Amino acid sequence: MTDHRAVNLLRSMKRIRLVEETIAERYAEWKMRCPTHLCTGQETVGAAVGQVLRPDDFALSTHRSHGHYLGKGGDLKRMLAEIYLKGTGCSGGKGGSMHLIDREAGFKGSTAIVGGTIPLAVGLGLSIALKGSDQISCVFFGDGAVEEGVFYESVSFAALKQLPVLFVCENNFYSVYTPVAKRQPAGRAIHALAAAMGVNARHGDGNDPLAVLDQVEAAVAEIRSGGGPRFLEFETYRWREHCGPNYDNHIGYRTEAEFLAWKERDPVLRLEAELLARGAVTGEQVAAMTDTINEEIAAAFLFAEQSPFPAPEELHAQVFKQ
Amino acid sequence: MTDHRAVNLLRSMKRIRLVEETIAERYAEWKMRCPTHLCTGQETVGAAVGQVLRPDDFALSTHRSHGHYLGKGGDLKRMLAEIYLKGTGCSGGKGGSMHLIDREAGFKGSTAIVGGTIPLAVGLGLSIALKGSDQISCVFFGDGAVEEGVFYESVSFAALKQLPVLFVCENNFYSVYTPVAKRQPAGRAIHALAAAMGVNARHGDGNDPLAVLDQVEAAVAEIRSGGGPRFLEFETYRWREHCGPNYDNHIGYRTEAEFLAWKERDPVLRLEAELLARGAVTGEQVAAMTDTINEEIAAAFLFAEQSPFPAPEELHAQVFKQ
Amino acid sequence: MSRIITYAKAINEAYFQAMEQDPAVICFGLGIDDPKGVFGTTLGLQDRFGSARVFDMPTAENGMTGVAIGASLNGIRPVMCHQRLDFFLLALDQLVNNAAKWHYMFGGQDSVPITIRLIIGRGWGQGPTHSQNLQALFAHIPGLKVVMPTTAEDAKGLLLASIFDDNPVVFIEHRWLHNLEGHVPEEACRTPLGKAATVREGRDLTMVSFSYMTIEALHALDVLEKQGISCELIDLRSIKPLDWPTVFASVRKTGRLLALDTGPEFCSVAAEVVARVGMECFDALRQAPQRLALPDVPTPSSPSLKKVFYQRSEDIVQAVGGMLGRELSVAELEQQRTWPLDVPGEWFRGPF
Amino acid sequence: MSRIITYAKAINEAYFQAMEQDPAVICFGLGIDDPKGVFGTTLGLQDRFGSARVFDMPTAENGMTGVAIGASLNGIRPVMCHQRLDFFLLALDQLVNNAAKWHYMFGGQDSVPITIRLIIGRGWGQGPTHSQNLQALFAHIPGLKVVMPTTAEDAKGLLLASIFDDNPVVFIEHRWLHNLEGHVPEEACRTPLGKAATVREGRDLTMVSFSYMTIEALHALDVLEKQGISCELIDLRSIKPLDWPTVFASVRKTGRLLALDTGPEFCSVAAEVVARVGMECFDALRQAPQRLALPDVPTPSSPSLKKVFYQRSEDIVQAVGGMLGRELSVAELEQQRTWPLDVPGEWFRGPF
Ligand SMILES: Cc1ncc(C[n+]2csc(CCOP(=O)(O)OP(=O)(O)O)c2C)c(N)n1
Ligand SMILES: Cc1ncc(C[n+]2csc(CCOP(=O)(O)OP(=O)(O)O)c2C)c(N)n1
Ligand SMILES: [Mg+2]
Ligand SMILES: [Mg+2]
Repeated sequence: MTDHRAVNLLRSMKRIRLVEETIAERYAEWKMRCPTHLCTGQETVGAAVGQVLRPDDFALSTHRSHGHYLGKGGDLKRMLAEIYLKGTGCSGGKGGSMHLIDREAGFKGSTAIVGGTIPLAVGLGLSIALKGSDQISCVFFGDGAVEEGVFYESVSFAALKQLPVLFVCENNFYSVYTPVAKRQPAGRAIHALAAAMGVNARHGDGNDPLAVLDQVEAAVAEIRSGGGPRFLEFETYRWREHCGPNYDNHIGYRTEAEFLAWKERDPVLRLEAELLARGAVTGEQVAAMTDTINEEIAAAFLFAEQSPFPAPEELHAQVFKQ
Repeated sequence: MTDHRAVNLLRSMKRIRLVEETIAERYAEWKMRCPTHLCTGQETVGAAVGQVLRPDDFALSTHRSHGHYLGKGGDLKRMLAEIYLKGTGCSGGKGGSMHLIDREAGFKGSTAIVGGTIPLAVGLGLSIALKGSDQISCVFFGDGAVEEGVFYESVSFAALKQLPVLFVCENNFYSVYTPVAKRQPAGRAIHALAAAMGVNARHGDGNDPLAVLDQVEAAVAEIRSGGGPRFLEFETYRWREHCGPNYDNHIGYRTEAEFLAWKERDPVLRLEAELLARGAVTGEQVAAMTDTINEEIAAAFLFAEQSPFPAPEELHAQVFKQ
Repeated sequence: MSRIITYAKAINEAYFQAMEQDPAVICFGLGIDDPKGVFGTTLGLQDRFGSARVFDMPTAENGMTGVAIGASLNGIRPVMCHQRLDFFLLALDQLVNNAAKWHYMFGGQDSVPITIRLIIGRGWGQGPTHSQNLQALFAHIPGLKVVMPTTAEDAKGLLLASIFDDNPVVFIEHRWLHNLEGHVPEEACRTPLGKAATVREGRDLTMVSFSYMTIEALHALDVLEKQGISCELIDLRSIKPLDWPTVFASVRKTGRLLALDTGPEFCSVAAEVVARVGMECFDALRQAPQRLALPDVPTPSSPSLKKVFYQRSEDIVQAVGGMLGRELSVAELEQQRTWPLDVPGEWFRGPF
Repeated sequence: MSRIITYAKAINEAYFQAMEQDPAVICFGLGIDDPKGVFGTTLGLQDRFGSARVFDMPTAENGMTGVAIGASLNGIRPVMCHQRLDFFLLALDQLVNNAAKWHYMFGGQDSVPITIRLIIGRGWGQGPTHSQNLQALFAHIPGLKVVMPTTAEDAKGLLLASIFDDNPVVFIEHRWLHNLEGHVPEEACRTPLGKAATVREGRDLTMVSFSYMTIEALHALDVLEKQGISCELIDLRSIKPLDWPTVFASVRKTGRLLALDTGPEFCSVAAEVVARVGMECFDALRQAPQRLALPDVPTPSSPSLKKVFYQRSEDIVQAVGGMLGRELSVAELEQQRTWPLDVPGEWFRGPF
């Protein structure tokens, strides 16, 4: 692993963290009036995958997609404008936080129906196979999504046709307030299930950024060289409430202790410390990195706030492509 | 295995065989005017499971359900009347061959949407758990049904809640004209997949009647003693066309040689030969058994043919339970 | 005895009473036992009735609907709930191919006494996949009953009636009704399915409405009244079976029909109402019947688009004005709105 | 140049021409490459275009619909087919939550040019789960186009137009039309979506029909003509977008409407037609509009029940007689039926 890549990873993770935390801070201004699922604590996977994939590789995601979108190179201004439901948003204000897209970045869309984009990624994989390009189609989803039948149908078809699809499961142990033990049979690992379905599957610690980067690089290289689909499961943890800007460890579905244990394992701090320790970056460089990101964020919020709402005529536009 | 049980199994299998073959023979009279999926060649599983289950155990099935219905103790007259679409049919003529029911026999229904009854069996299992009885809920399905997401959702939930459900997959290698290799990833065994989902799963030769009986007995005993769900996959083969009375090996989706190899392994003849060989039955007893069955079948066809069609007023009856 | 409680609380009470009355009643759904308790509607149930009868479930809508159906075939009365109607599109196979026709296709033997609660979202940028109003899909299917209560009292009475109905019932709540308060009897009253409520009597025009649109209609009615127009307001409560006698009698009296709907207009419930009235009451109609429903576009997220997307009381007043050939004032209605249009009131913040 | 071929063959030809014109067109569905080739409609495609572009699929309707959508987001034009509409209920999530709104919810960037062929079954005891007529479900969803060709020529032209339309199109065939013959151009003609065909001109009454009901209507029209009644017959072809100008113009001319539908009546396409005509052409209507659709019950299997379930040409004649206050004879129609009512003709035997 070159330091260059590691530093880029740190920058991407920091950027995701700072964006999410700024949204959290400013949400109570009640100007971002849409359901917003923050990924604070889970920055690693989106950043690492986004860094390994090429811009012309495809990615799809879920309700919790900010990190995936930004990691893949999605435009920050247009994302924030979308969360502000403005006409300059990446979806023209029609989608909101749960429906992001950036075609230039290869981010093909995130949607809010659990499991709903998984087969689409397989379809994009099929399109790649048909066109004979060396692109990859990637889809992010949570531990809840693997409960939908469509997950199983999608993985099976990717295996059947050996399509260039990267399945990325971020297992944060919860679906809304429901722990995985209430939803899935005891002792069943998600990656093992995927393997049994016929896809080469591995798992890893989603809060160990450099290890994640390695695993993603390996999987992407295998897919790109015609090895068929790959499945990666990473364990990680969401810090804030399922939907919205607050912390909610007090309401009873999980313990403060559990949260604190994961917070101890903050992936952004960890990577920063590792890179500082081995001299890949200096403290000043990190501070400068943070400043640059914060400036970008401030400018993007300003853009979002100052942008106009979509004009009323837009209501009837784009129902059908003409 | 007592001879008594083996002889009963032979009787049940013979009865299924003769019913199916009589339907095949008489279908061209064009009086059984509904889609009819015969199970000739596949008699073993329905007969064996039906024999092991108690009448108060539940069973559900698919489009190809005659053998499951009869094996479980379903009324032959009412089944044939249903295939003739008569008012005396087990579904009052509203269902046809693909929608059979016999509540007294615990046969809760067969339907024609692939995979559609699998979650219902799990729900019946849940009802058993709620009521605390020692019944079992069983569902029959084919190798095609495991491709539906609902199969996966159902098996997972049964595993999660450890419900008293017996999943029985008759793998006859085809879904209509499509061989399994075109539909499921290479090298993936259905029972292994079920095991990975979290259900104890085994498989066996579906044309070896006594072995099937043993395996079903073991699984049922385990479920009945609180062991949770079990999954059994049996390989077998359908002799006639997917739907309808004819042979269709000439049309090109499978070879005559493949069919003949399976016909060599006729499970009815095999069991008969085994029982004759070990003296469990005599040739005369088998002949008498056949005669009795044929008489029953003749009477049942007569009943079906002579029964009236449902009255027109029945159209609007039973949309809702009043 | 009745007292004032919210619609959400009324639903919660119906659950408690149903589960007390009949041990065969069970309930499950995503988040049913979590700290929020499906907007408060399922709070306390698991504590009281245990986790065998009240449980969370995997995100597997089709399979779990099949599980409910199967359980119901052995005398259980499952009540399932989904925080958004949109999620239940995953389960249409089990609902339509099994639940709706089980009783019929097996000649009237077993039946499927399940109740499916679906919640329609609106506002707060929920947009395309969290605020679809698809009651017409369910109403179109032979063998399903579809219920859409507007008041807290009806929410309780209709939920109890739905749970104890021997057939599959799709019970649709509008999220903007959950905080609405009303007089609700303490006892386990059942409101019969298939009976509309005449909420206001009137002479000039019949409005046929249901669910949240009835609230908008009530606001409109006050303003219309002040401008000398007397409307009869019928709240359908049950979409199916639909209480045609009440609708026809009213139209025969007023000679005018305005059908309201929360869903997209094409093949909507409002279409059915306008069509049937046109067919059955043609001679009584003094002018063309009309409807107000959603335009035929997906739900946008932005408030600027929602403003033109949803029909509000102002639009109702204006539609009535259009029918009667009068310029009517909506100033009063506009003044009443002290909060943003994307929420039902100040209390509503955040996605749910 | 046109010649006479069957509806099934016309569809087959449309596939060939579409796949030749554009390498981005692919097709898949259960049994697409099997010896029967989906009632002959897909025969020869795999031989000609290879198994990368033409392939069978697992029984996984929802997932495979998502696969089609995903492929379409990268410029592929998938044509999916299902031997029965009923099976596609498993896929409503992907169709409604994704395909129908993708273009809109992402502000008009990507679109979903997929075509879904669905076949409606009828007769031969197929009953409750193999002969549902649920076009209204699809028509109700904003963002979907719904096409239901009646003639062989339209089957070809509309399929080509659907495949090359940049939006999701639900293309519904009625099984009883597959063997129907008609003049079909040899070239790859495209029939525009959203245009109805005036099949017969007439003075006394407008019939709005589509799909197999148009065939029943044609039989009825001959008999009506002989009894001095002149009906205008409009075949919608596209259910959505629906060609309202053509419908309204005809009703304004004849003053009478009978809407025909192959589906259950509540919230049906016929309801929409009656409603919109009532709203827009009220003053032109000389009497109450009417509809003939299926009763609100699941499809029974027995021929004795199907006889009273389906509306046939006799029923159309009688409905017209009822509207005009005349006793009309249907003897001729009854005499024409030399084959059992549960099949479209002698050729139809067995389930499909
Ligand atoms: C089909 C469907 N069912 C239910 C929901 C409600 N829902 C929204 S997010 C979510 C949690 C999903 O959990 P997971 O996949 O683990 O993602 P996470 O929120 O943990 O990132 C649920 C159940 C939904 N959006 N779609
Ligand atoms: C949801 C659905 N998709 C497709 C079909 C069409 N179909 C009817 S039977 C069948 C074959 C199913 O194969 P399998 O489960 O192996 O059962 P078998 O016929 O071999 O007994 C198919 C695909 C259907 N009935 N339902
Ligand atoms: Mg999760
Ligand atoms: Mg099979």
